[in-house]
Amino acid sequence: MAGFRTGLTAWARKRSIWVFHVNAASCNGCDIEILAALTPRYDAERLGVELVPSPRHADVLLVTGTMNPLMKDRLKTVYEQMPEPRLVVAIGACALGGGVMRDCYNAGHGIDTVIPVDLYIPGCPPNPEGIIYGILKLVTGIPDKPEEAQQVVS
Amino acid sequence: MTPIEVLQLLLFPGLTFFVWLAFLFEWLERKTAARMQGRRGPVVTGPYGILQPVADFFKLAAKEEIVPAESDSFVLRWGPALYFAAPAIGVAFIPVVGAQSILYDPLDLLFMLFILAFSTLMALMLGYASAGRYSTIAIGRLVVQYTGYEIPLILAMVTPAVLARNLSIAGIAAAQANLWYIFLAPVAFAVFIIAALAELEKPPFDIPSAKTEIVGGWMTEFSGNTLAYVKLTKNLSYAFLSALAVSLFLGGAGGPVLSADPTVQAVLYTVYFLAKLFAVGFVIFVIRTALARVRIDQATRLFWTILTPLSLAQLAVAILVVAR
Amino acid sequence: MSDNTEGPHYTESSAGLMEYSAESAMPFGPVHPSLKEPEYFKLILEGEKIVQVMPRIGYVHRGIERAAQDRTWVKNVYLVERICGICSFSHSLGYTQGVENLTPFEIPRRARYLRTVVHELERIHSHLLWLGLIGHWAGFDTLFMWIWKDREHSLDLLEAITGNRVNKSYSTIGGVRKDLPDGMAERLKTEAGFIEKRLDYYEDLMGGEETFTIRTRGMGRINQEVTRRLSTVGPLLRCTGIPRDIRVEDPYAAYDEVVPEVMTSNDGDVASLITIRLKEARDSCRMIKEAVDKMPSGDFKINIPRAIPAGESMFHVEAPRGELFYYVKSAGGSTPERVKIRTSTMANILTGVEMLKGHTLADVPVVLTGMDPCFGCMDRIAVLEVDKGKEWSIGGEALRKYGIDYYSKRRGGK
Amino acid sequence: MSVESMQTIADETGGTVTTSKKAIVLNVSREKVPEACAKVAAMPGFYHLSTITALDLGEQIAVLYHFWQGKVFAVVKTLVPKSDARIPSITPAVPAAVFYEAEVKDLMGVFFDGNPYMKGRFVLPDEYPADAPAPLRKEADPAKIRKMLKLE
Repeated sequence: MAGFRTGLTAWARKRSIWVFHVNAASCNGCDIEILAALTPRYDAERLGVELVPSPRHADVLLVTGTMNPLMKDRLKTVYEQMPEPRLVVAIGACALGGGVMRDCYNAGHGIDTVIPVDLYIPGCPPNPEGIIYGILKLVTGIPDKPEEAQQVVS
Repeated sequence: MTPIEVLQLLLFPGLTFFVWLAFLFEWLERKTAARMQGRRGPVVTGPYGILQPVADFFKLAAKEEIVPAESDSFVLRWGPALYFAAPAIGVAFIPVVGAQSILYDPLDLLFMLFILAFSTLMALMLGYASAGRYSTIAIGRLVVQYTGYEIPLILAMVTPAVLARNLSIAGIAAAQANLWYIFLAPVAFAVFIIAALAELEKPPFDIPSAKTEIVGGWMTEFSGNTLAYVKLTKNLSYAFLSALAVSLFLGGAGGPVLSADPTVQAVLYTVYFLAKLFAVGFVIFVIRTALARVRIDQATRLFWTILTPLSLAQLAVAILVVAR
Repeated sequence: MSDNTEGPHYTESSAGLMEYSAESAMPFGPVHPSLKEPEYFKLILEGEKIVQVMPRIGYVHRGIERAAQDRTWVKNVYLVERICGICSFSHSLGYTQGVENLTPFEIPRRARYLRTVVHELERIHSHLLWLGLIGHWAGFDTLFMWIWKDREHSLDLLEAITGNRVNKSYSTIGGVRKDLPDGMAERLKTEAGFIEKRLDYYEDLMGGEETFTIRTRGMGRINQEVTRRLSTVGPLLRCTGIPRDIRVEDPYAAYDEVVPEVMTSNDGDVASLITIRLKEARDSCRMIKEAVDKMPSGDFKINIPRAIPAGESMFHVEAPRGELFYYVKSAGGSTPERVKIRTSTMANILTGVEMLKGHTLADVPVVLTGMDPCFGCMDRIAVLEVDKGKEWSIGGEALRKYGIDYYSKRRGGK
Repeated sequence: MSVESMQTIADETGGTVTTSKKAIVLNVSREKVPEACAKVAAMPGFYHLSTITALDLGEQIAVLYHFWQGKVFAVVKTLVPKSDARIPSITPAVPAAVFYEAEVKDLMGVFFDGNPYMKGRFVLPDEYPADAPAPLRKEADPAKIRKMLKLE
């Protein structure tokens, strides 16, 4: 019975991916591509991806943009509001390592300096196809046992 | 209560049957919306993505549950169960197989009214208990909306009862053997569907859960199990209200008797019921997808100044018809 | 600030905030589903009615103006267009033309035409994006999906011409980076015709759908007096009946030969903004067709030496959201002395606040979208009630702490 | 035509007029800025204030007010010493200047007397130290600012 429940949870987790999107000082380029990934041509809902309004409902946090000091605390707060197991995806060159803004005085060197990141999707900005491909890579990589999933997260 | 009745209550055509119907309704709703928007909707989870709501439910149920510090943890712990119980008990009064419902009372229509009100009350308590700012605004809107749609909803539900001179759902369904009340009282049916949209918080009346205005509405602060059950309950209410519409206006499970074998006929009745249920559900899906959200003041104006007089007039007509 | 550390200028003051009880204040952002970018709006409510709006800007501030001083002229093209992913070409256009004005060189006609085509394509994509979002924010998701489906056509064209859907890097100092691909002229014309047809359909749909029009008509009303006083730009200015469009008034690129039509309206509400943007997008389709027909052959780029002659240059372009202003100063070296950017949203935020006041919470997303905010552009702050003489100073720290405390209180779970 | 009007304003405010490719520049002393701006804004069509630019010239800071109409910018330019960077605000005459002034204050450290929004931080994060140079000034080092803001 316990095995069945674990299996059921693992099955459900791979097929139901609710994402919450945070723009941490991004130029909007990645953000509109994330939105575009949900629209008819790409339709991420096919794969069970859904954009949810509150971080408390989310499984995956999509972060775009380089960090700036004002958004730093916000990003941490949002991350803390998410229930376990939670995964973080950094989207776009800025979120990966600062990108073209790397040496600006008010821009950070990527969001992994603030919160742990599970997957990086490079590009300036990545295509919607790239974003969907990345999220799928992420969830198919989720281990089947929840204990291991916890390790991946922390 | 006999063991058969308990089984009926729990499995078919009781709770389990309706819970699966609720999942099916969510899937159909998402599929319809997606197709109307030029998308495909869920496809990978199960055939045609039919298991998507199931996957959502089990995933949420296995997630961590965060209880905000200011919230009333007692209400948050037991509230979802009561909230779920309302439509779960309600469905037992719906006749699915033939003219008989599992539970029956000569006055059970009044109990339905109580259940609908109770369900809103539980939503209110849950939202208030979670103590979020957006939740508070949302329940304010919920109450305002409730005061708007409650009276037309009750009037629309009473109209078939007047026509049938009966206050039980099974009785009303049985009284429509010759003529469905949707033809006798079309306005009441329309009012019922519109009020049901408001009760279910579907567009254009998704004001208390407007994602773009107040985040997740009164569900903003919920997570994990609570969220899973609240969402399931909303879908169950969806199926329940559609089933009520079928029983009150579309003749319940009634239809042509094609076989002398009672088992075959029972299957046929179930098929009739499901066909009508999905027809009603489909009407709601289409309305929900095709319309934009109205504002709370516009919604209440619609209910008070248009729908209430309309349903009152319809009731008066029904009384005249019956008196004659 | 550096040399004036004494001065009363840095005392934190939140006196204005305390006049309202905590219950009536409602945080709107910075992370909110209807703001795709982080921006913090504190709304003071009476019931559902908004009596005051206090935005805190700077969540997207990165320090680009300073970084531009340390990079070469050409590198800056790629920097400035990443100020905003929606109007990225307008940024690079404003910058490159500002720089070219410092040099004695004449830009080839063909390059000017190509810039016009991409500029107008970007306008179409931006306006369609906006029209979809206003549908989404009015709770009309079907419209959003349909419009974004058609928007992909304009993105396809942009990708085919420039190589990228979003940050196009097309305009460069001395012309454009590459010529039109083979067969592109024909494709541009057919696709522009297709988008035109769809726009006609949407005009029909948005005008006729009752639940949608009651959400937009009369919303966020402003008048000429307000827009004049607050130096509003773009569609927001034109919706109050002032026919100012930089493409016509101060033509750049090839706008002296491909003349746009200035769309105005006298209503000054969100519904009129929808009409103006629909008409402008349709006019852009017409201009693309016209530009493709008139396009001369020849070079698409000339080489300009890396060191730009000393001098200062002011340049502005009509971005989809309105005037986008560039001030470029050169000392004759290989890097700029100063690049100053004033984006259109920055000019419009005061007007946006003016539009919001008096509406209900349910209207916030629609009205806020009405001004088409692009906070990626506007990395700055707004404080309100300027005209009535009331002072609002935002106790930034207090506000932020409040927000963080509010959300971080959680227990149970684990 | 605009050149003549600008010359008239220059005569009234004791300034000088220079012209360039796209701009007519009116150089005035800082006390005269509000008066000059009010007069430029009152010229037909020039009600639109595009922005306010501040330039670090080493010892001095130049502040430019760009008004626009047609094909020309009418620019009011003034110079202030770095050690005493303050100018009377033009917001009473041109309300649109409120944010532009606030932005210049934050990024270049020029204070505008009379503008109500000179307190607190506008663009910069609140952590930005009060004793650090404004980021757009030449003496500010982006790398050091990043360290102060704990971004490294």
